Amino acid sequence: MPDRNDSTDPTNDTESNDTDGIGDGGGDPPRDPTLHRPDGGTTVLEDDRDAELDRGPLQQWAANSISHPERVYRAMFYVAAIFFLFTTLFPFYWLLMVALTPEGQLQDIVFTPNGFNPGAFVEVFQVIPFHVYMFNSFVIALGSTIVVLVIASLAGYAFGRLQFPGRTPLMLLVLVISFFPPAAFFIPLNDLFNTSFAFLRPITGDGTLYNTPFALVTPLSAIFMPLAIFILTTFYGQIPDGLEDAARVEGTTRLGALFRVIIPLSAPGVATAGVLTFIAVYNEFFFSFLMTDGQPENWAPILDGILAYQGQYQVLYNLMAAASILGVIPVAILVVIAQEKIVSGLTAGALKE
Amino acid sequence: MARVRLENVTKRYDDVTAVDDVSMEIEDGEFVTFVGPSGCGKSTTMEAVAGLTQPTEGRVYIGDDDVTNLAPKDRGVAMVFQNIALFPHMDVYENISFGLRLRKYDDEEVRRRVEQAADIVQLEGMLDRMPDEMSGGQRQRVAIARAIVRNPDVFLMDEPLANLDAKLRVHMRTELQRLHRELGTTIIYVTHDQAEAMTMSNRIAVLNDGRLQQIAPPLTCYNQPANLFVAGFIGSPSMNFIEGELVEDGLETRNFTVELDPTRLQSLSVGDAVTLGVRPEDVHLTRYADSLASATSPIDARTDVLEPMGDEVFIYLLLSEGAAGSMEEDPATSPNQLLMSVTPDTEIEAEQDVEVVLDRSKIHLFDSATGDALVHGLTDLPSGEPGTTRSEAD
Amino acid sequence: MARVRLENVTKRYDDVTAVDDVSMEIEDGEFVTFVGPSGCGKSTTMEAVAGLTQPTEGRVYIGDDDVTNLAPKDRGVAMVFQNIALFPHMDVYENISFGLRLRKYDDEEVRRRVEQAADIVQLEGMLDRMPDEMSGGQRQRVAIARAIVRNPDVFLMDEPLANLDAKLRVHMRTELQRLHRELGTTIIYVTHDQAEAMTMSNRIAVLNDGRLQQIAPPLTCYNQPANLFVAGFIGSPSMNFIEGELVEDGLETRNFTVELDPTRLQSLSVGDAVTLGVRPEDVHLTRYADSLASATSPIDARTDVLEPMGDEVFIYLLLSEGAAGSMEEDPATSPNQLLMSVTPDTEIEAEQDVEVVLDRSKIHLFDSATGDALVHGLTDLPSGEPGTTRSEAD
Amino acid sequence: LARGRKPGTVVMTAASDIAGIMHSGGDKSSIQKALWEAGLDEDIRVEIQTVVSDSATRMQTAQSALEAGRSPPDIHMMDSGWTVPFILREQTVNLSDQFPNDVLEYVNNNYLGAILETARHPETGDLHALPLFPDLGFTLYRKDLIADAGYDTGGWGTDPPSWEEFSTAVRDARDQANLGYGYTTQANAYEGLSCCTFNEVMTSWGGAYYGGANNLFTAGERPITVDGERAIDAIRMMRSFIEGESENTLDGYPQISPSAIVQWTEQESLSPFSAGNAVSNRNWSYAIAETGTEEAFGEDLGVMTTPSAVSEQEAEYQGVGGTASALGGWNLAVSPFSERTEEALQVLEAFANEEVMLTIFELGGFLPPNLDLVAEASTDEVGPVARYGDVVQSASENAIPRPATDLWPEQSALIYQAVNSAYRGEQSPTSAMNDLATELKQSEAEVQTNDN
Amino acid sequence: MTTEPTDGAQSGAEPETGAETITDGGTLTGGDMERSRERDRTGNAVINWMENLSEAAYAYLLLLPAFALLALIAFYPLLRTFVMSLRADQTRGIDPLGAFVGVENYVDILTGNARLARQFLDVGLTSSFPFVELGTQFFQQALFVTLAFAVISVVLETVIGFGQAYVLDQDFRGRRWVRVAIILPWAVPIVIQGMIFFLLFQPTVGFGSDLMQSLGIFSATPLANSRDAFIIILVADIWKSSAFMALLILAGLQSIDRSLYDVARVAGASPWQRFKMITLPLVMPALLVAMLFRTMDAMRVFGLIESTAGCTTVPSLTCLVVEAMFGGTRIFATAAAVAFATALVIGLIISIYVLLFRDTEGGMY
Ligand SMILES: Nc1ncnc2c1ncn2[C@@H]1O[C@H](COP(=O)(O)OP(=O)(O)OP(=O)(O)O)[C@@H](O)[C@H]1O
Ligand SMILES: Nc1ncnc2c1ncn2[C@@H]1O[C@H](COP(=O)(O)OP(=O)(O)OP(=O)(O)O)[C@@H](O)[C@H]1O
Ligand SMILES: [Mg+2]
Ligand SMILES: [Mg+2]
Repeated sequence: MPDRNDSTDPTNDTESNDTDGIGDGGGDPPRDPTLHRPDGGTTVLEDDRDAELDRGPLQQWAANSISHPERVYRAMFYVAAIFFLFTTLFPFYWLLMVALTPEGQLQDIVFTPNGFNPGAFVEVFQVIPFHVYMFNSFVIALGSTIVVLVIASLAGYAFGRLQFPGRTPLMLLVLVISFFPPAAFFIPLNDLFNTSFAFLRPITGDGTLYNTPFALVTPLSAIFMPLAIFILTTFYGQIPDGLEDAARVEGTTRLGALFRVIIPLSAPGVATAGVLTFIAVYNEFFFSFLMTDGQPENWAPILDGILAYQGQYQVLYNLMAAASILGVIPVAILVVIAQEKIVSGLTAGALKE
Repeated sequence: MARVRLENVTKRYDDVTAVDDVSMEIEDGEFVTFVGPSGCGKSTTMEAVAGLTQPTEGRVYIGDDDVTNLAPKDRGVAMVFQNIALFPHMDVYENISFGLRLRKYDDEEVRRRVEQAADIVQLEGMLDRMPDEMSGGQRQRVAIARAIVRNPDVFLMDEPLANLDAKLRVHMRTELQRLHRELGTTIIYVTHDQAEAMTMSNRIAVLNDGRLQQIAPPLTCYNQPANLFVAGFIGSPSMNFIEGELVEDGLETRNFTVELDPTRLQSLSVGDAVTLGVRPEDVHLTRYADSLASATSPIDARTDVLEPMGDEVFIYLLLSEGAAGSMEEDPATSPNQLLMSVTPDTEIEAEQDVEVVLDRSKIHLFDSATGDALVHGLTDLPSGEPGTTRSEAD
Repeated sequence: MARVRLENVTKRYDDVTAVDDVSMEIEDGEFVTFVGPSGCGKSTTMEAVAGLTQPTEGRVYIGDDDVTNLAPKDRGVAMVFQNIALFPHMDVYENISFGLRLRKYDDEEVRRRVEQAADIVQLEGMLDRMPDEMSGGQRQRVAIARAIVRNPDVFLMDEPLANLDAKLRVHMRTELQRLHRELGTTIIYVTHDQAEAMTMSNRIAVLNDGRLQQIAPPLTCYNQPANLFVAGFIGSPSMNFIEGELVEDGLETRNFTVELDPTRLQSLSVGDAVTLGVRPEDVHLTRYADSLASATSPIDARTDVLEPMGDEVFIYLLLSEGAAGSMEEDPATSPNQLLMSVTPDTEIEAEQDVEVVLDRSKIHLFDSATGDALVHGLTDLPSGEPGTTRSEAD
Repeated sequence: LARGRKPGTVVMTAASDIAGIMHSGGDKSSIQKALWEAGLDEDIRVEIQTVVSDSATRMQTAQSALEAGRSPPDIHMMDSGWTVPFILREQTVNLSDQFPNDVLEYVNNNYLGAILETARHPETGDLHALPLFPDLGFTLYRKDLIADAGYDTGGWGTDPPSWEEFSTAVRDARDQANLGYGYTTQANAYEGLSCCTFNEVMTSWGGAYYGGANNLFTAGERPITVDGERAIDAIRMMRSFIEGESENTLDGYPQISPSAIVQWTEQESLSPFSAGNAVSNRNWSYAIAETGTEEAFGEDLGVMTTPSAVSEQEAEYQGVGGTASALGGWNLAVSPFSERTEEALQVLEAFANEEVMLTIFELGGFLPPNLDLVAEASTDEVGPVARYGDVVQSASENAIPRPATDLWPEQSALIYQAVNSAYRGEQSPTSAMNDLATELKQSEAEVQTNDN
Repeated sequence: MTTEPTDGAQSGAEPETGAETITDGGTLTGGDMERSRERDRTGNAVINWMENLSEAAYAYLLLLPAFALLALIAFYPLLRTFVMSLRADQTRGIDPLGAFVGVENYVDILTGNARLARQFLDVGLTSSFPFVELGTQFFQQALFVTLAFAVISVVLETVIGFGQAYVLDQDFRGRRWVRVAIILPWAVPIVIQGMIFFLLFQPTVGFGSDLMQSLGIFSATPLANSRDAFIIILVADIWKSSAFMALLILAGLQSIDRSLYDVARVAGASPWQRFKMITLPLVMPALLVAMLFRTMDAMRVFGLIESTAGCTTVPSLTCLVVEAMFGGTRIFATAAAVAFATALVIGLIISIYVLLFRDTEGGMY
């Protein structure tokens, strides 16, 4: 099914016309410059269409802000945006400075590195096979995300759209898992995953799940599932019944309606649940530490890799910083991809009611 | 076989009974229209047929099967929803072809059918629009196309033309009739448009307050309404109702008396309250009434407001008794008002004294207590002494 | 002051021009109805007035102010949306009172007003329902109540009655008219119901394809349509159009000729294509046509289909030339078909040869090339020699 | 995914530093080669399972494997600080039962006694792990700077000065050279404080946790002496170093340490020193290797054990007083769950070979458990440490093993919290130590009740 | 999953009539359809079985996979851990657990007598106002630290996250990059997050310590000072976790039907009123989920503390569990008891949510 959202997200064209001044925040001339944005924002940037008047941007802004208080909202918006950008990005910048500082010179870093050693980004791979750790984490995170989304979708559908006795207690039961510190699961799971099961012998050799991706995907899926179930329950519950009805009359099963209508329409929620699960698993340490021996060839995740730069008394901060910057890249890419889904207001025009 | 049968279907919500013990049988290939006031249970009944709502009581049959517990997809129905319910994440083509793609038709066939359906609803060239880029009427047409593109046993259409202009509506009407004729599909239809109901349906089912009032061919409903409700509901403008009481030689209202032989109304006797109903077009100015086979004696009235409609003119009459008629009250139920319709070329003005007669053959009598129809047309109930009508003038 | 003025308003979407250079001025307190085919730009124009859409070009004035760039909340408008758009998280009371609560009215006042509005739309006792527990018509009534509960300068109503039954619709019609009268608010109204448009409006604005065709009082639109589109659009069933050519002594169509003096049609001359328009009610059976002041000479025809509507009957005539008339084509444009309407007591059957005349005073002529109206009523265009009409029979 | 191992492969956990020298290509020497040369069956190959270097994490790794009864690893490399708890939990193989007598004898006679203590069963005295390398705490200082300030550091190496002299010298040197810091050490609230830095200072003051060296490994019925005068004086002195003259300090000791030491561990305290911004630093042998090179301070680096305040004779308890050097280091223990116990034992035996120890010393800089060997190594091969052979010897003689019983981790936390908060002045030394004593007694009592 | 049970009625019958148009596909008689539908129903037994289940049965069926997985990975271990918490600690010998002691471990925890470096709760009753006294200072009692952390961080993160989501919800140039930037902190592993703030406030390395000190907020050794370290951890957590809030709230914002805003705008709602009356209630379900899970996460904070100031300086509830579980001294029973006590505390907090938001539209509890 062609994905229409790509083409309707105005950000696609905004990149290309960076010509006019700050006064025209929302303007992308070829589209409808009004409020019916496909993924539309709520409020702030709406009244900015006479920006093409022939005046200096600043003058114009000043003049307009008197007659249109929306201008002030927009100014506030930009201040807020820049503030958020700065506060979220500064620690990254600082991390980069740490990475660029040569080992042993980690002192008094403010806005510039103490020395300049971009080689750290190469060294990261020389000291240990960091890419293997990254790959492991990626595979495990992907696997868990898929498992979580599928299973949680079913549960979220049941919780969000069906009425049945015991719904609330069962939801609370799911929630209860998140009450416990992960360590509470340690001893039993440690036993469980080191127990040898005859039926697993052909698959894993010694019959235990230890050191296999299954040993990571299974518990990690379970641990991060409550969040996904709750998110999906919320979003699925909000899809108007009318759309599901229409799908079912058209010939889908209940399950078919879930996958064809409800999930696509909950795209923001599904994508969010996916991103959150992926990131959580990707960076998870506690359980992966339990289920593997920390060897890259045994599916040890990225965090094992990052910690490998720690010595007995010394920490290679520059390499750790470089490694974590590299490690964040796949997630950043994922976010770039998923955000198209996260921001797609899809219910518009659905129903007349 | 796609006979649809409802057996004592009841649907209760927490505090409302949306559908109340409705039973009906719709023949294979029949076109039945549900009409009734807003909130009377039309959509709910349809949903029960489609399987979208589970009746609290009663059973639904399609063909010979009890489908009460069958999933919607297995009922072979297609539905146009009152709230349209397009899939907002699909463009028009995908919306229309949704049901076909589910059934894994090959792409060629899907495209052919979709294009044809789009043609019927006049949406050619809009197949790649998204729902939120369309006007209200266009969306509704997509919804219609989505239903007709399939070949179901039963069509359920809940006000499919509500947002279309008169011309398109006429067009769609003929298209739907043609479809009905050619496919022989059973169609259940909801409309608020009397003309639609009258012209398209084999039978009309009138619902009120969740209960079925009458199911009968359109003209039967129009000419022989089963009760006061149906009489008042079918026909626009509505039938005039005048409260009266049976007296020795006829029916006495506050303003006039109609001669008839009360003994012929088996269930009632002198003194019982009876409501007289007469449609606006059956009220005639005495001076134009020569052609009537059987008219009542003239009634004095005064014209109040004239409402020119283009092809006809509505005249609100105040029967002579009532001088203080207020516009606020519904003229159709106020006892001393009478609505009549005349052709535009009739010479008449507002605030003019006139004399009118009622066409006796078109007078309906209803039992005021139960609302049930007693008789349609007084020609069979000759008055004791024709011609000696008296017009009360107090 | 709440005059509404549109100045060259144009709204273009990617590939569609929804509104095309529309200018109009709506007086303070006027009731103007927008009509036009589905997708012609009615809602978009309304949205431009409300401030929900920014015109690509042109300016909007409310009162004396240029509001083109003003936020909707500062325009003093209330709107009933075509897609209803109730707040799903609020019950009926909260939905209706939304605008009032925004303005911090005191609770007493809010309750009083809400109850009054609920009364008007007949929703008493449903104030604590949630939108998803209501029928389509009930929701629409909530939307109406939400608008009327406020005291705006301008009401915008986009098909507010589409989902209501005839009776409620009549009720709402009177209520809205009363509101209009009492509050003196300017009302812009969209409807597909001709009766609504005709009875309620001070003026009707006919739109087609984004362009304004005519804005005039209802009867002017009906009797003196500005062009072929308006003539065909206003009135139901639609006006009959017959293509013809100006000849020496009149207008010659494939089936008959109408006498007139072509020189009186200033802009045209003999040989030009002209379209004759006549409404179904202005076609009369010759035998009933005595009363006509000025009729054309009789035309031979054969009845095809009879469509009884209760209070009138539509008759599809095949003009004698055309034996192979096909139902598929729209009878209104097919040159050898003619639709007429008669009273139900007319004695006529399907497939019967008849003779009809047209009421000359009700004949419209249009320039076939531009579609513009040339003349309304031929009484001013006397034929060369009255009475010598000839009926072509080939 | 099948994880069948080649027969003869023995898996041992180790951090990347050991892993890096275990095997080598070609002719270059490696531990594996040395092991084979020491008589290890050529079919037995040691494979390293690299673990994180962080000691606490490694303990968790070992713990989860042993609690689950998992093997491989067949040989666990255990910090001398937490070998005993595993021994007490019966999660190691008793080497006294399994080793040939000659090997046993060699180990008992030649290995550094203090580290052997961390590898023995506290009750039976049986050897349950083989020390791989010991580590010792040293005080590093800048000979040049102190000399510039007019102090003679000639004898400091094997005969450290008193704290008083040391601190004045450091202060003068710092002020003279206009450096940012004088003496840097580790005082963060972490294991290193209780096991090592404070332990050293306290010992040099003649104080003790459990009433002397005899009681280090016998949890349950020993005296608790942390609230003794000496221990409290030690804290007061440290507070003088941090705060100068202030509450709860000792007169005569100048301010020489930055207050930040209370949040510093090894690396943070070393950085200013190696950057030339501090006069002295307390650290481990790796720091000698790092700062003693020619590119760094070379001959200007002075190394000694801790200064002292109370001599051994004056000390109240047995085995304390005088200079001290905290003992770290790692042991090798065979997992009782191993399916290759035989092979693993053979590997361990081979490790108890002087050539192997020297190879490890030369390749990785890890001190041989038989410290006599340090003198035999040449500077060329092992780097600057060799230059301080005498200091290492002296340190080994004054080594204080941490009291690593099964209760130690628990008690250690109590200790470092108390000491750290006393250092920071949040609590007075007396009240901090009194509270600590109460808590420790409670903890000791726990063993008694539990064991019954 | 998406394989559709095709209604074989049409697909089966269609090929014959394929050449005809729908409108004249009159050969497709009802009888044909009926027969083919029968066939279809028998052909997809499983799906038909599922389709015809009652709503409740169907719901249970859908919940089955989730609960099967959770039972194995979560409920079963928790049960075992619970049993563990009822036995005595045993630091020696092969068996980690001693005799059955009932709730003794819990009593120890609540009375401040557990074998823990920092206590779960250590308050005593006194006779004078305010009748309780802290055994150790506020920031060294795990329960208080954790509660304070959870409350402050969740409140601030909600506000900031909402702000961020609101910004991200707008349409402006380069917004996709801003979105990525704002979400990015959530992608940073906790260890690195801890490292960043550890180094920032390490006086020799970062400037954070000096900066705050010059503002008079921090002491010279913020990472060793419980209060300062608490603030550092708070800031670090807000930096990272606001993105979590922002992400979920953004998704909630995006799911709101835009036409409702049109209605509100015409009705005269100011931006703030639109926010209060439309956005907030409609985004509430998503917001609640975000807050709920943030609260639970904050109540279980550990990794961040461990990698910045250390569990001694800022002891959280999970710190206690981890220290007991992995501290070297084998006190598994105590660890298990602390874990359950922690869960109990979180459960209490969550029930406050449940009570507070029970009636919220879209609330699901
Ligand atoms: N967002 C949009 N993007 C592209 N085209 C649009 C959009 N909205 C409306 N249009 C188009 O603009 C035209 C006018 O739409 P509008 O909604 O004004 O019609 P309308 O007169 O209200 O019709 P209806 O009676 O069917 O409601 C239509 O052709 C429609 O398809
Ligand atoms: N989910 C619900 N909960 C409670 N009452 C409901 C629910 N759905 C419908 N109703 C009520 O049931 C009655 C019948 O509703 P229904 O939708 O069938 O009416 P309708 O005949 O289709 O009306 P309309 O012409 O206005 O669409 C109405 O009074 C409505 O308020
Ligand atoms: Mg309905
Ligand atoms: Mg519209």
